[in-house]
Parts: sequence; C-alpha cells; structure tokens
Amino acid sequence: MEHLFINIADAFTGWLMNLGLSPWWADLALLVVQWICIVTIVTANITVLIWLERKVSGFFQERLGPNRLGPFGCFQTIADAIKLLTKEDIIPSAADKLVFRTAPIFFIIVSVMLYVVLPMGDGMQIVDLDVGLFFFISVGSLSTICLLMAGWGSNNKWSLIGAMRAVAQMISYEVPLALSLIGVVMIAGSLRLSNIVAAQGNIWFIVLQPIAFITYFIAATAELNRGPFDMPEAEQELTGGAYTEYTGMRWALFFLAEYTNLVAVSALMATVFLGGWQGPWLPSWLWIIVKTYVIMMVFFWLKWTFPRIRMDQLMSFSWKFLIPVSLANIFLTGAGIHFFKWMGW
Amino acid sequence: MFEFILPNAWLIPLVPVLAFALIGLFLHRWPKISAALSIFSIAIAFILALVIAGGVFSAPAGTVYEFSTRWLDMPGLQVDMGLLIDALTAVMLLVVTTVALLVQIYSLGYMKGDPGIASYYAYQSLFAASMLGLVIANNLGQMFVFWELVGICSYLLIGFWFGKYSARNAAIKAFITNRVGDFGFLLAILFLQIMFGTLNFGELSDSMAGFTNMTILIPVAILLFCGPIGKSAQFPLHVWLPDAMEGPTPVSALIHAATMVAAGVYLVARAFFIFSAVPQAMTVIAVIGGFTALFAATIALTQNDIKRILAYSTLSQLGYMMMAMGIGAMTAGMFHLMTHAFFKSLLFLGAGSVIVAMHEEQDIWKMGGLYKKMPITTWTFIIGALALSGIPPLSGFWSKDEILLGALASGHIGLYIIGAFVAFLTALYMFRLIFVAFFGSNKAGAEKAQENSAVMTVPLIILAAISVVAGLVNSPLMHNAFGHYINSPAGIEPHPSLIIMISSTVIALAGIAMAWLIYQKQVISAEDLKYRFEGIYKVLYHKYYIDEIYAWLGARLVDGMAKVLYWFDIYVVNGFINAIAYVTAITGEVLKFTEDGQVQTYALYMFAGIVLLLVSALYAVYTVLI
Amino acid sequence: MTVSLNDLVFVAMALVIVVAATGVVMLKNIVHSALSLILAFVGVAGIYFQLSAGFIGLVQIMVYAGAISVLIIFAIMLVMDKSVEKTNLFSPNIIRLLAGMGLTFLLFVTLGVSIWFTKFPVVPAEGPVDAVGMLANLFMGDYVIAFETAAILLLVAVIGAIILAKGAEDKQ
Amino acid sequence: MIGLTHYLLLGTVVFCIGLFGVLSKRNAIAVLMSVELMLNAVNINFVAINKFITPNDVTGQLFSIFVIVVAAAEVAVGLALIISIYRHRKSVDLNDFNLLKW
Repeated sequence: MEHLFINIADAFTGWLMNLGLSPWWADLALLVVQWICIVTIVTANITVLIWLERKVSGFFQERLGPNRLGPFGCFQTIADAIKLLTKEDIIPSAADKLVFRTAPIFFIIVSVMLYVVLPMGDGMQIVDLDVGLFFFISVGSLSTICLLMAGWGSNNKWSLIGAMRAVAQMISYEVPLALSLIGVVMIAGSLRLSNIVAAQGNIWFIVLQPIAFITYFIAATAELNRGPFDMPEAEQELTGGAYTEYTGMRWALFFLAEYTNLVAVSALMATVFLGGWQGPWLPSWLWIIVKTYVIMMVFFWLKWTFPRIRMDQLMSFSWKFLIPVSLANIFLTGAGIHFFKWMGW
Repeated sequence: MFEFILPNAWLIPLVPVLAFALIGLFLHRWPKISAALSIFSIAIAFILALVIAGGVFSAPAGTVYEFSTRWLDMPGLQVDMGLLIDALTAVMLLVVTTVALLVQIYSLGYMKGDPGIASYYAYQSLFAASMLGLVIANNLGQMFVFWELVGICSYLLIGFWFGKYSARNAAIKAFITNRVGDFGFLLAILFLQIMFGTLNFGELSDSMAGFTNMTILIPVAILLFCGPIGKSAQFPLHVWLPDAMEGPTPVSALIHAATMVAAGVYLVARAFFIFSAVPQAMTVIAVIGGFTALFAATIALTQNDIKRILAYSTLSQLGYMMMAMGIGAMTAGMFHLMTHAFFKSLLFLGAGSVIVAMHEEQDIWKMGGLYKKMPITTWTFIIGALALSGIPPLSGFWSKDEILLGALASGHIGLYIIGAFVAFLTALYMFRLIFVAFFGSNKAGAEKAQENSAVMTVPLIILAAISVVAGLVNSPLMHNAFGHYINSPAGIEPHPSLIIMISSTVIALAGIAMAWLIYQKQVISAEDLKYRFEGIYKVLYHKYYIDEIYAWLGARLVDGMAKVLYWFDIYVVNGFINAIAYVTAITGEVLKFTEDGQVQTYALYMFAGIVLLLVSALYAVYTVLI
Repeated sequence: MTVSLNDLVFVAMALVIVVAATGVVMLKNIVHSALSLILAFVGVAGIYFQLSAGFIGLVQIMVYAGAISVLIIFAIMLVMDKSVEKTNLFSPNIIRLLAGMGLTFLLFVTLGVSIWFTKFPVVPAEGPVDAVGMLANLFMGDYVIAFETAAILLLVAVIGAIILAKGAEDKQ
Repeated sequence: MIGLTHYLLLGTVVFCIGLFGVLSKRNAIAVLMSVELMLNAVNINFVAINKFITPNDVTGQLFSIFVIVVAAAEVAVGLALIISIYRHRKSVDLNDFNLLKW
C-alpha cells in the first residue's frame, strides 16, 4: 500500500520505455500524466469538499444542509456542477472581454500549479524543487492578479471594489504569510519541502513554531479570502465582489480555484507544521490526506464561527499585529537556534 | 650665562611680543597694568641685551654667533629662521632696548591721561619686538618680515591719534612711501634668492666673494638700497618723516629718530658686503646720503615747529650715516647711528617735555625763556644739541668726526665739504632753536610752563649722560674699542686726525656763534635775512616744494594714468566681461528651448548621450581592432 | 546544429517576453499594458528558471508579478477617471517620438552588433548545487552592508511612499 | 544552439522596447512600466552572464536581487508620486507636467 502510486508510476514509465521512448521523454510523459491526475483528483475532491462544507455549515447553524440527492445529499454538488456547466455564459457588453474571459482560466492554472511541489507521500512529489516552499508562496501570490483581472474585466463597480479589496488584503497578508514560514525554514535549514518534512521526523514544527503556525493560519485564511476575512466577496455588501458578473462555468472555475487553493494551503500546512506524510500504521499518502482534511475542517469551523470583520480592522491587524509578531517569531527562533547550538544539542 | 643667552637671543623679541599679546588680548582695560607690563618686558629685553653685549664683547673681535633652524623646506627653496649675533647686533640691541626702555618710562608722563594708553603700550611692545627681531635676523627674508612689522608699528603709532585728520594722513603717507622703497627691497631679495639660492647673510657673503658678474649686481644693490631709502627717509622718499611727527613725541623719539629709521642704515651695514662689492652702488649711497644731509639741514633752518626742526635734523643725520656707508666708513656710520640714537632721542624727549609744558604748543616762536622754568629740560636739551653739533668731547663730535675723516681719507673731497657745511648748518639751526625757544624773551604761552615730573626728567638726564659719554667708546681715549669690534674687513678705518678735529670743532662753534648773533643778540636781523633772501627762504620754508611736486605728479601722472586705465577698464575689460555675459545670455536664450519641462525630453537627451558614447566606443573598437 | 528542447523553451520564452513587452508599449489600454507587463515578467522568470536560477525566478514572480504589477494596476485604478480605452497613447510630440524611435533603433543596432561580434569567455559548468545557500552566505557575508542598505532603502521607500500617497497633513 | 549571445540579445531587445516606451508614452504609469522592462532586461543580462561566465558563482544573481529590491522601492515611490501628482493636477499625462519649462 505504501508504495502503491510510486509503483504505478514506475510501471507506466517502464511501459513507455518498452515502447522505445528515451528515458527523458518518458519522464516528460509521466509529468503530463501526473498533472492530469492532479487536476482530475483535485476537481473531483472539490465536489466532496463543497458538500462537506455545506454539511458542516449546516451543522454549525443547526440545520440540515443538502439532504435530498443521494445519501446525506452527497450528490447535490454534482447536480450543481451539471447545472453550472449547462448555464448560459453571459459576458457583460461593457466588459473588457479578453480580461474577463482569461481571468478564471489563469486563476485555476495558478491554483493547480501549487500542487507541483507538494509532497503527497513518501517520494510522491512531482518536482522536488530546492526552493519548493518559496515556489509555493510566489506562485500563490499570482492569484491576486487573477482576482484583479476578474474585477477589472467585469467593468462593474462592485467587482472593482471587491477586486481592490482583495488585492489590498492579499498583498498585506502575503507579508506575514511569508515571514511566518521563515521560522520553519530556519529550523529545517532548507526551502526544499522534502527536507522540511524530513526535519520533522522527531517532532512536528507545530510544537516548535506555534506562533508561526497561528500566524500562518490567520494569514492563509485572509489569503484564501475565506471568512472571517471574505471581504472581497462579501455577498451582503458587494453582491459577490469580483465574481458578481460571472455566471455558469466561469463562475464555477473561480469556485473551483478557490477550493483548490484551500486544499493546497491546507496540504502545505500539513506538510510544514504537521509532519507531512509521516505517521504510523497508515500509508504516507493517506496520512497527508487525513491531515489536510483536519486542517480544512478547522478552516470551515472558523468561517462559520466568526463574523466578518471590517476592512480597516483587517488591514491594521496585518500591519500592526501579524507582521510584528512574525518578525518577533523570527528573532525568537534565531535566538533559540543559537541557544540550542550553544547548549550543544 | 652667555652660553644660555646667546643661542636663546630670540627671547629678546619674544618678551615684548608676549607683552603685546597679553595687553592686546586681556589687559587693554587696565592701562596702568598694561604700561607696567610693557615697561617690565622691555626692561627684561634690556637686561638680556646687556648680557648678550657682554657675551659678544668678552669674546675675541669678529666672533659671530649664528643659530638657525629650517623653517620651510621644499625642492629648490629652503627658508631658515635664525639668529645672527655679532658686535653689530649687540650694539643695535643695546641702543634699541636702552632707548625703548627710557622712552617707555618717559611715556608714562607724556601720555598721562590719554585714553589709549593701553594700546599705545601694546604698539610700543610690538614695535620693540619687531625692531629687536629685525636686528637679530640672520637672513634677508626674516629681516624683511620684521622690516614690514616695524613699518606697521610706525603706521599705527603715527596714526595713534587717529581722530586727527593730519595724523591719519601722515600715517597713510608714511605707509605708502615705505611701500615704494620696500617694493625695491623685496625685488632685491627675490633677485638674491634666485641668484645665490640663499638669503643668509653669511652664505651670501661667501658666495659674493666668488661672484664676478658685477653688471647684474648693480641693479640688485640699488634695489636693495631702495629699502633703506624708504625706511631711513633718504632723499626722494624722505617726505614721510617730517609728517610722521604727528605721532606722540616719544614715538618720534624712539621710532622716527633713534631706531626704526636707523634700520635702513643697519641694513646697509648688514649687507655691506654686497654694496662694497659694487662701487657704483656705493657712490649712489654716498651721493644720496650727502645730498639728503645738506638738503634736510637747509630746510631745518627755516622751520618753526620744534618737532619738525628735529625731524629734518634727523633726516640730515641719517643722510650723514648713509654718506658714511657710501664712502665705505661703515664703522663710522654705525658709530654715528649709535650716538645719534641717544642724543636725538634726548632732543625729541626734551622737545616733548617742552610741548607738554607748553600745552601742545610746538611753534618755537611762541616759546621763550624756558630755561628759567624748566632747567633740567633746558640743560639736557643743550647737551643734546651740543652733541649733535659736534662739540668735543660729546658723543656727536667723535662720530661726526670719523665720518668727515672717512670722507677725506677715501678721497671724497666734495662729500667732505658737504659734511662740514652740514655740520655748520646743524649747529646753526639747533642753536637757533635753543636761543629762540629757551632763551628768547618770554612769550605769553611760556609763562605758565613748568618743569615736568621725574618720570620725564630722569630719562632725559640718563640720555644726556649717555650722550656725553657714548662717543668715548670709539675715541682714541678708549683705543677705538668700537671700531675694533665692529670693524669689518671691507670697511675703511682711518686714524683720527687732529686737524679735522679742530676744524670741525671750529665749524660747529661758528654755527653756534652765528645763531647767537642772529637770534640772541640780534646783531643780524633774522627778518632782514628773510627779506633779503626771500626766494631762497620760501623754497626752504616750503621744503623745496617736494610735497607739492609729488602732489602735482600724483595729479598729472597718476590721475592721467588712472583715467587711461579707467577708460581701459570700462571699455576693454568691462567690454570683454559684458561680451562674455551677452554671449552666455544669448546662448542661454537659445538653449532654453531644450528645456521644455518634460521629463521624457530630458531622458531623451540622457540616452542620446549614452548612445553617442556607445557608438563612438564601437567605432573606436572597429577602427582600432579590426 | 541540433535543436534541443532547451533551445525551444528559450525561443518560446523569448517570444513571450518580446511580444508581451511590445504589448506594454503598444497597447492603447493601460490596463492591458499592465497585464501584458505581468506576462513579460512571468516570461522573464521563465528565462531565469531556464538559466537554473530558480530562486531569482521565484523572486521575480513574487516581487514583480505578485507585488509590483499589482501595485501598478492598483495605481492605475486610482488615477483613471475617464474612459480607459485611450489611456496609454503615444506622446503627441512627433519630433520626440521620432527621435526616441531613432535613438532606440540606434541603441539596438549598436548593442546588437557589439554583442553579436563579441567572443564571450564562456565557462561550461553545471553550476553550484546549493545556489540558495551561496546567495544567503553572500548576503549575510560579503554583501551584508549592501543588504542592510537595501533594507534601509526599502524602509525609506515605504515610509516615503506612504507620506507621498497620503498627502501632507491638513493645516488646521 | 542557444548561448549567452542570445540571452544578451534578448536583454537588448527588451531594454530597447522599454527605452522606447519611456521616451514615447504619454501616461506616467506607462513610463514607469517601461522602466521596469528596462530593469528586467538588465537582470536578464546579470543572470545570463553569471550562468555562462562565472557558473560556479552566484554574484550575478545576487546583484539581480539588489536590482529587484531597488526596482520595488522605485515603483513604490514612483507610484506614490504619480498618485500625489494626480491628486493635485487631476492628470497623469506627462505632457501636462511642464511647470519647469523655460
């Protein structure tokens, strides 16, 4: 079980090489296949997630949530997806057509690219970049642009305001997001995600870096535009923010990308703070799924528990609290590392 | 004691300069302390000078102590600061410190109640320091520095009562006249530096021995003599000295009779080896000296201002000294310098005493009968006058005699006759002064005159005593001790001649007798003489119209030149400047259109420059390498 | 002359960059220009990756594509008060336009010729294993002064930008 | 075969495009963007030369990071200036900003 997927991949490349391809081209083909797998699995997973969130929110709000289609309404999302796919694709006449059309596509591409560096299990990593963690943060920051494009392209004041809020928020929270991870990097001594996982063989970084974990969690919530930091969408104020003008499949793509981001960030947190794929009894790829889902549940929990906060509060929270705390954490970590080295541990 | 003092002779100028600094910086609010400090410092300098003189004269004759330190060193130019102490220096140190000490004490009485006493004493100290520094300098450069410093002090002290228009003008006149002479002096210094590479007296003397190119040395020597002409007020540049009498009388005594004006003579003596190498220069010196002596003595005959008479007398005597230098009687000149310093300062201080008693009255015709009121002043003044006239055995007799003797011995008969005639004139004008001012009938102003306090009379007595005996140091009675020490190889030192002694005494007595006849007995009426020789009298009274000639020259020559230069300045220099300005302005007018205020245009210019550089670099690479 | 995949990637990236850069200058709508600029930035990042300078590539994406271009678009949105269609026109000054064109062409020719005919002392090597570590050592070692200066520069720039954008305090 | 020359030529092309933008655009923000293009061109040269000529060193990369840092500061201040100017003059057209004309 442990090496199930690795064995499958090896078998695939072996088969390709038997067909007469050079190893280099075989690897490329494997890469493509892996990519397709990720997109498929992520997309499929989203349906589950949407159902799960609706159920969880129902639980929090003391109602049932979806319960008609299938057991516990578990096919509700699929029905929704089919509805969205068949809806008419409306583009506002005043919209900036090109920008309007490409925004969701870029968004989903950026989101899926995040999975390239995530270790899904022991040895299950598409590319083990030496700057993997940094890659994750950098590419993640690109999603800002896509929201901006969406908001701008719609040529709608709600969309524009939503997009600008999103941009302000995401730019502000990117700073503590990156800073909080520096403590981890300092202890692990590497930006390579496999090294970070390996460094947690004895003890998870959530124990060594509790402040970083909390900071990252809050910043990630804001980065994902999830409640209580979902001002950019803010259905009640902005009638959906940047997504106001989007309908049908394009809107679905945004939704998809948001959940893709959620999964990716949760997986990263599991990798960086919760020991990654490491764990007893279960296969590694199962462990990472379990941990990811646990973190996602916390995200759901937060979203449906806290009320939405005000924009200025949000900004000052980042600049006046999170960033100083993350900086202090870096300082503390450095001091701690020196202390431990001095003690000879 | 000598071992310490001789190498540390720089202490002599240092002490007064310290006094100057202290007074100038801190003590100027307390005039009495300032005066005391100044007198104290000059007294110390006097004692040090005594010690040095003792050291020098106890050593064998001709001993020279020289101490020098490198002040500036660069390729091609070495400048030293140093001390040169020989008999000449020792004599000058003694003369300067003695007279300065006595004058400063005397000033206590003379300057009493003046609001500027503190600055007066500060200037006095500075002057003493500069004069002493000049005396001990071992090279011409250093000497020039102190030379200018004494000039500054002279300027400050002449203009001490700067509230007076005439004092201000006199100060400026003295300063500017000295500039003319000093310019030549500086040129000579530069020439010497270029020609010999050194300004040190000893080294110059050594290199002079092997120097044969006399044609170039003539102008240098004459330029060098320009300094003394200015400083010692020789003929063409003498005009400042009589006017310098605007200063306080003790200043006239010290600076404009005894010391500073003698600096020119001292310089000639110091640089005697240069002049003596150039006979033409010697002739020039002798002629100018002799002419000045005669010229000034004739003017003195007609003056009415007591200080001006003495000033012209000083001029005359300085001319005497110069003449002595010019005929090669260096020792005689220096000897006369020394004796003259004493009796002339005595005369000036006596005149000052009279002026104080007469409440600032300087016209001798308004005095008279002072001998009853002021016996000490009168008798010391008479001693000074007798010494000046050359009555044996007073000091002036010995020194003047030697000059006349030198003139005769060196074959300058004309100069001898001039000298003898000047001696006659000297006796005449001095006793004219005495008979009119001290013995004549009482005038209104002289009624209330009375003898001054001891502060003023004691220096008079001391100076009178010195004037009496100072001449003996070079008399046959003391085996010409002075000449023995001062004597330089280049000098001519004739043996005393009894004939000359007697003849000059007779000439002096004749002058006195003539004065007695004219002004005391009035056998010959002075008024008659005045009318009979009215033309000559007027010329003399107006000092040969020299000042007027200078003024005329200034008006014609200088103003005309100035007009030409003014035109040149307005139309050529200014025109050039304006042309530059117009070109600039027009260029600006044209180029301003490149400044359209838009940042992109500026970026365009910038990158155009960069691309231009790149293209040229590429072209260079293309042509050079390919 | 064999064409490797690497070469193809370079050509593709270069095409993306040049087209996007041309778009930045040529597009009439300034928002499109800005988006085109982002594309150019990402293309440059790709060039860095291809030059095995992954860290720089990621810095490029994060700083340029993620932050600077967002700031630019933000600023565009703050200052656009009229129709956005004709917001990025060329200067009406024809002379300057032509001069700029000529200058640019001249510069291109000059630089191109000099680059094309220069023999560079190329050293074939794989490159360092731990480039990020080396960078870190340089930053905190030989270039620490420059590093700190850059930090101060950023701080000053941030404060200055805030003051400038906020405007001076109202005189009350 | 792609070599250093091609990278440098790419840098040149991007630089020239940026330069043309700087010299010809009317909008201040467009000029700023063109400046960013020029800086990127410089960075391409830095990294390419580092890779091809001193491959065992990372100094070129280091300097490109410094360039990026300076560019970030420049953009922040530049945009703040543009916004400030816009607030006063209601324009970002560089042709309107000629107060320093002769």
